[in-house]
Amino acid sequence: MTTEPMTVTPTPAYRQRSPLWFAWQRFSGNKAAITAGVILAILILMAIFAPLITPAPPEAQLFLTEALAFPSAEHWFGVDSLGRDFYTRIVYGARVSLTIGFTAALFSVVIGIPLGALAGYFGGKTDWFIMRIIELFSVVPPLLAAMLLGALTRGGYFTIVLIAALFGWVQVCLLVRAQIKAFREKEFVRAAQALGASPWYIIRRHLIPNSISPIIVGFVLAIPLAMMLEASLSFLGIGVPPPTPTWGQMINEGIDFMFFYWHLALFPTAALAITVLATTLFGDGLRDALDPTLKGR
Amino acid sequence: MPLVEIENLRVSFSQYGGQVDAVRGVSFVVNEGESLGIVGESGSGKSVSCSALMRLLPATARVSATTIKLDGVDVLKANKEDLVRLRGRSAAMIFQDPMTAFDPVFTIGHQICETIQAHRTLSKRDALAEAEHLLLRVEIKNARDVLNYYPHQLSGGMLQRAMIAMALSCRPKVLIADEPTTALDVTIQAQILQLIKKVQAEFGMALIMITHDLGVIAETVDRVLVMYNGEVMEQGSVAQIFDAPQHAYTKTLLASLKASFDPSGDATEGAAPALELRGLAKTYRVSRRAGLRTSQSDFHAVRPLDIVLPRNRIVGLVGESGSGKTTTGMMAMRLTEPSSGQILVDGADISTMGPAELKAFRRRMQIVFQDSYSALDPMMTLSQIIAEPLHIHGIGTTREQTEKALDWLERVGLPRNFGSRYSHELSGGQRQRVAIARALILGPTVLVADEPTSALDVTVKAQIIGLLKELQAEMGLSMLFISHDLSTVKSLTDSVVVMYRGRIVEEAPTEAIFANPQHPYTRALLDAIPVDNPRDRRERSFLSAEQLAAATPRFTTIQTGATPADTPQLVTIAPHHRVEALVTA
Amino acid sequence: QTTIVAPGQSTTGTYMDYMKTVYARATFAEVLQVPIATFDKDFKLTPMAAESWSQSEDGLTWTFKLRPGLVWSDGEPLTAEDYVFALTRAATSGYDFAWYWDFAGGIKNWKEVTEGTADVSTLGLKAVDDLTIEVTTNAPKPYLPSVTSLWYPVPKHVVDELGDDWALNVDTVVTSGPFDLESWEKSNNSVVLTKSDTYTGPWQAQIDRLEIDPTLGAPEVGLPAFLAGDADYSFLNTGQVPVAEQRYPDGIRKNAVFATSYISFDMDSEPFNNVDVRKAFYYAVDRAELTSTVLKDIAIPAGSILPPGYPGYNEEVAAEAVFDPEQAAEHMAAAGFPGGDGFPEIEIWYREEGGYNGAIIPAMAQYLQAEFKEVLGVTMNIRVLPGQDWMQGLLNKENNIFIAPYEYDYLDPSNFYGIFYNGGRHSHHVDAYDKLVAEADSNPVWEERLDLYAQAEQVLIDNASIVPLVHPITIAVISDELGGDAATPNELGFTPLDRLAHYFFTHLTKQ
Amino acid sequence: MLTYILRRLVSVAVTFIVVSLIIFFMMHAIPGGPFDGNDMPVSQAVRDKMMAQLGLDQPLYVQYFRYMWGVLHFDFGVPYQSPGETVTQLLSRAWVPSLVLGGLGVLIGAPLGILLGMAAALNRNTWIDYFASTLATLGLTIPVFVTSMLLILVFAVWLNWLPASGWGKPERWILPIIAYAAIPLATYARYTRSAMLDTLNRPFVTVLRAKGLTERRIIFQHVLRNSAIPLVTVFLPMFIGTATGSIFVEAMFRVPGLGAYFVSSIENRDYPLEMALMLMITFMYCIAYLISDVVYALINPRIRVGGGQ
Ligand SMILES: Nc1ncnc2c1ncn2[C@@H]1O[C@H](COP(=O)(O)OP(=O)(O)OP(=O)(O)O)[C@@H](O)[C@H]1O
Ligand SMILES: Nc1ncnc2c1ncn2[C@@H]1O[C@H](COP(=O)(O)OP(=O)(O)OP(=O)(O)O)[C@@H](O)[C@H]1O
Ligand SMILES: [Mg+2]
Ligand SMILES: [Mg+2]
Repeated sequence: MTTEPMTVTPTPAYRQRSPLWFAWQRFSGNKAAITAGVILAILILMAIFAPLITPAPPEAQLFLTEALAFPSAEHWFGVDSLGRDFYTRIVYGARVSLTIGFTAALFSVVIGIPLGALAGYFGGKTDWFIMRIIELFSVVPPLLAAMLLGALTRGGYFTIVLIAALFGWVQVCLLVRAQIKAFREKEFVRAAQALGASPWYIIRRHLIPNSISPIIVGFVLAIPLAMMLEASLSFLGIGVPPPTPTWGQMINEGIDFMFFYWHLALFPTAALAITVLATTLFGDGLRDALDPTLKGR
Repeated sequence: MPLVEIENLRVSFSQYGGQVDAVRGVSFVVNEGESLGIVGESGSGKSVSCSALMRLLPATARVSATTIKLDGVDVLKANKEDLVRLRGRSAAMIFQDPMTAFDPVFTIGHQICETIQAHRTLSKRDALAEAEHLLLRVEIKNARDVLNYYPHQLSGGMLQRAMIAMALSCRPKVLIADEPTTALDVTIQAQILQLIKKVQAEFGMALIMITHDLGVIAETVDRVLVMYNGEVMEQGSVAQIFDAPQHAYTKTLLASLKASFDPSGDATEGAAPALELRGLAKTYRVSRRAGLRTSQSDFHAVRPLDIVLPRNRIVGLVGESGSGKTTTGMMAMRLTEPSSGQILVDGADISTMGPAELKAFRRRMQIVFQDSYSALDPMMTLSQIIAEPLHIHGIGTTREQTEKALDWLERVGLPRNFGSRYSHELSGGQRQRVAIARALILGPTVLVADEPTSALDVTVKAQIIGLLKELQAEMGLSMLFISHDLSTVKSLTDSVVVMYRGRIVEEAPTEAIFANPQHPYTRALLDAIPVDNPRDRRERSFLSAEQLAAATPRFTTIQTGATPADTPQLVTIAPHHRVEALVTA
Repeated sequence: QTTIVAPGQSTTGTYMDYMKTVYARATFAEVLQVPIATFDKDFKLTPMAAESWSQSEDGLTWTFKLRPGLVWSDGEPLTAEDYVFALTRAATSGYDFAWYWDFAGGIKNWKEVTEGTADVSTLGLKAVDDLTIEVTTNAPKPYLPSVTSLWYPVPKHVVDELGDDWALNVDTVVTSGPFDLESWEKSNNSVVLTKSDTYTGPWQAQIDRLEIDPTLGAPEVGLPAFLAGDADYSFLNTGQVPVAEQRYPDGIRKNAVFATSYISFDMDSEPFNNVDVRKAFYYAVDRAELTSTVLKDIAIPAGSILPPGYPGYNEEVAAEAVFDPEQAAEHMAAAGFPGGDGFPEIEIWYREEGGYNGAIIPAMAQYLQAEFKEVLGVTMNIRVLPGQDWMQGLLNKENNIFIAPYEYDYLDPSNFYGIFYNGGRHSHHVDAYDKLVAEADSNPVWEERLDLYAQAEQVLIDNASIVPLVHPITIAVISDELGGDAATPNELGFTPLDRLAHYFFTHLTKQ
Repeated sequence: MLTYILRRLVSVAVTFIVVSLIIFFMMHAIPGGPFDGNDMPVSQAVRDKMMAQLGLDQPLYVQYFRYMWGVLHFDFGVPYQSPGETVTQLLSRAWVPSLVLGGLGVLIGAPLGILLGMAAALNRNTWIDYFASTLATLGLTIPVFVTSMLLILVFAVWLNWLPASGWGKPERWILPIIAYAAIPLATYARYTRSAMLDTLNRPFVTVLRAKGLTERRIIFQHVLRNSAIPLVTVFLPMFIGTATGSIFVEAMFRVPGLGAYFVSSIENRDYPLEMALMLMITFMYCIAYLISDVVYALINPRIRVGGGQ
């Protein structure tokens, strides 16, 4: 009985780490998410620096004689029916599709989260009122609204961005509302109330972080939904007016050519799919990273 | 062949920023029918060892052992089917945190039934009957209703008992009970312990009892294992450990049992009490299902009651599990809206205040929740959690807040490097201390502490209570101390309120109540305090509700000055001593 | 039993009655009834219900003699009264094709009657006896017989009983033509027709059943269905041509639609009120390149408003429409916009539609956009509008430049020239033009008329009122089981298919 | 309960009125009427005559009240595009194929999506997870009309296994149902994965394991039910989404359903039909909303119907 067991081995010099540091550690361990992030970054950069990396302006019909040519060393993705380099069109198409997708997603966060949080937290009249607004936006399917608004305002790029934004938030809003409704009865929310935290504080610091995973999924889903809306509108002939290249428009045109000139349908669809896949994997990684309770490394 | 065989068990958790060695080379053996007690400091690896035995640790845990066998099966090598067979049948576990252990979306009845049906071929009806029977055996009186309750509708103690019922329903070969009675009042605790012993005798069940309550150890087990900092310090029979502790830690443990505290300083006379509850009551609407029809009825969780918490005093609130203590505490904090009554803080009525006005009061009044696990935001690190009150009230810069939070982490006996851990990475006692630190960091003047020490071993408990006392002296803290731990209540509080089924049945200064309990329930409670000496095991008698009603004290009008009535009422029988009694002419 | 499954055009249709509504009629309502006369695949007018016709001395009155023995499918005889009734009802009850009988038919008092200022009894139509119809026109209308290709009878005896609703229900529809109605699915306007056994006129059906499904009308739906054996022929879009050619080398059929796509301007406001600007646009279009690349296989260049092969088509006039960038540039400069400097950004509107126009116009618009930028330095945006909005825009001059398509309604030059006649669809007012057209319309001597029309067209060209662009060609693929005269090309190498529904469906056979 | 039903009815009524107002006036604000837009314009006189026949010569508010008065009596008017029947008849006829295909699409797609999401969550960051993600993404990004076209090309044209399009025999349903199922499948796969991951980390799952329940029971009963909240939430918009999906699927597969009317009623200015379609969607929404509320309460005992704090 010589050793004194009560002495704790002195703790090594301790560095206080912020939760973000841990999140980053978790995120950087996720190869798929990192790859997705890199692809997304590349896509965004491509959209921004489109003029620098494409051989021709997107509208120039420089290759009319080669119209519909298949992919070749010269035209990586071939030439479209109007004699335009298809690779160029795809790169420029990223601009519109990404803007539409991300605007919608952004709006879903900017409108959806606060409204959903308000409705879920306060309930009662606030909830009733917000639910009626949500109802208005979800009762009228975005596509029909787009057709109506399009007929009214004569369509155009901004109408579509607007519609994607106006209708994209509903899902996130409902999700946040449901999640917050479920969480507001939890003890740790009560604990924060007991500390005198204001509702906004609780929503911001506790409820939203705890709802992060449906929020991210909703956010990530808003992107393909908006892009899809654009494509659907193009199908109905009321999308972004040509010659502005958009993936949706190209897919829609590509369908006509799908039987033979497969490249006209393949590349825009692939571009859309890759973008969304990257966003999804990135979102998944983000979600996992932001959730410290997740078991496993 | 021993039922449980563990040799050189090591468990470490990998984390970003380091590795936590929770268990380092633990070995023990449990034979059939044997009961082993594990005591030890909070965070010493008791729960983790047992979870390892059932392979229930999260994926971050790395487990290694020379042998770790349960019922002859090597747990580490077992496949899925083996595990399903082992769990529940060979070993069942009563978890330390009953309040988060139930699936919130299924009724208690469903969850017990499904356990029964998983191991025995019984019809749904029979399983329900069995479940009801089990609930009755763990002293849940309205068992039939409770079967249809959802977990959130039960009190902490009731959940714990449901958990015990569920574990027993498996009829395991070895029952691992991780702090099974922390949320129970002593009368029920004693009954539960007896029940466990009875079942043990009936089925030849072995028992591993993890507890920090040496009284429980003394009463239930044959052999004791003392753990400290992930290692086994010593092992031996109960008598051996109690009479001739070998290890320094064991000695401190036993010594701290005898600790007592100085009485509180003088109450500030004349000034308004720190907290006063007037006619506070809470009624829940519960639905009862009969076939397809559901009927609504009122459940009086708390009947109108008055409690006065004078400045700089500690009032103990004790009572049967499910008697409404938590509800009272939550109402006092305006966290549960009372059905009626007033709450006065420093003379100001806060029961009708809006959130803005209330905020000022919130700073002065704090609560420690009974269920510390769910009271901690799972998405926040400990330093964030503890600093949160400062953050809310905008005290200091972020840096200072963190610094202060880390200081408080140390004050409640946790190392500073816990600051960046998350609540699910803690042991039960560690979580509880975090909750206490958060409640104290603002320096409140009123504190409602709901079982703040239930998961703490005696040494840490002593430390925490020392801390509370210190604060009381320092800044005039007044505290409503809800607890089942009568020895702590006795040594800590100035006066005691006893609750029974939503009512106050007795209220008196601490010495008076321990020396001269008037109400039969109070008496039963004091009788049931477990001994802390293994040789003093004694049989106790329990009183049913009817017996209690029959034994209600009777006083005359002359004795009390109250008007006679057919129903019991609170009467004052001595200065500051009130008791529920029937008043006769 | 032979059944042919054919694509239809519009998926919505209201009345199974051509004389009640044309634009919203049910699928091929016209082949259920027998017109006065109709065209064969060489665009020769063939008498159908009429046996013969004659024009009065003053040229104002036409007499049609009906073929005896024609009956309705319910056994009632088909009489002159049924034809007269068809038009008197159209004049009084709001007929969406009412303009035709004024503008093309020039029937006396038609306009007054439709506007309610004259009584229906003053209308220039008379059933002299059961087999004789007399039509009086405002001015001599030498081409009136071809106008009657859109004149179908309405069963007066049924309408008297059921009102217009007779044409809403399979059970109450009675027919006078080569086909009977078996079923009508209103949600997509598909119909099943059967060979009529009461029809005694010329051109009897050679197949037993005809299923017409408008949902097959879009090539992207039609071709897969055709390839899977669900349809007997399908129209094609550009992208599909190679596959179809590969698989059915003998099944490709082309048709020069008698239609023209042109640019039309609002000539009353900036910048198109300047003739130089319009001329610049006229010369800036490289029609040859357009039709050999972008619109390969689906259009031919258009130099005039009339398509080649159409009566009155004038090659010399058409040859004036050349691609001449220099001249275009000069005109721009003359208008004060050298190299396009200072020219406002414009937006061209086109109508959203399916069919051959749907295949041509969007691509053409983008081609023009690029070309105008290059040749004229003009920035032109593109907007596609639903039919309603586009027409509103055109009529109310909400925009200043449009791509407009027009397909003939009856085979006479007056049809095309009429659309620019004062009060036609363009609110185009050029006095010299109107005078020439009016004169030509009523001149009974064909050669003189041709000359007058050519002069009129020259006015259009000098004024640069329009920029003719292309004439669409439709391509279809037919299965090798189809045969008959209708499936073989005409002298010009074209197969009009269902553009000439009466001819087509009655001259089609299937193995 | 009664007050709850009453409150719900009031909400439904409010939504109905607001939607009808917005749609009605928006429809009429769009230039042009049902008789404009043909190759040759009708003369004003003829137009006036035809407008008067449909009662479109009345002031707007009169038209609105007239229409809504009819609606109150379940009379939704006569569609301009199909004057032989009432809107109600038209809808009840066209509704069947859409409901059958769309409904089956969701009913098949959603459970499959849930399974896929579960597989992904249980095998997080393995190839199964990535495969599921990719599949879900493809379902979400390839527009329905492309999917439909591909299905036709592969199964009808190349393989010749199934008919290309049309309506009638159940074998014609298979391809459109697959096309319909893509979106619910993808959406549910995404949400399920995330919700499952959240739930799997809750302490009670450990307890369930400790009780010796089979993994299957734990996942399918407990974890799934606890994860159901977001799933119920997204069901609503998706349900409505199928309505617009029908525009494409039905066009590609030549199904005589509602889809085409969504487009044609707007394009043809078919006011009564358009209104009825919108009100129908509203009605469906309200029902779906009600159902999801009840389901909410069933799966989450803390949110009780009628209770509400
Ligand atoms: N998931 C985890 N990640 C990291 N560390 C953990 C985790 N779970 C437990 N620990 C640590 O392991 C140690 C042992 O924990 P354990 O729960 O076994 O303690 P205990 O002896 O049961 O204590 P108590 O009496 O307080 O419940 C503690 O220091 C705890 O912080
Ligand atoms: N939301 C609720 N709905 C219905 N009954 C409830 C609800 N919450 C608590 N109760 C009931 O109220 C009674 C009092 O509960 P409370 O939590 O106050 O007990 P307690 O005295 O703290 O018990 P313990 O010592 O076991 O924690 C219990 O019988 C419980 O079942
Ligand atoms: Mg523990
Ligand atoms: Mg309690």
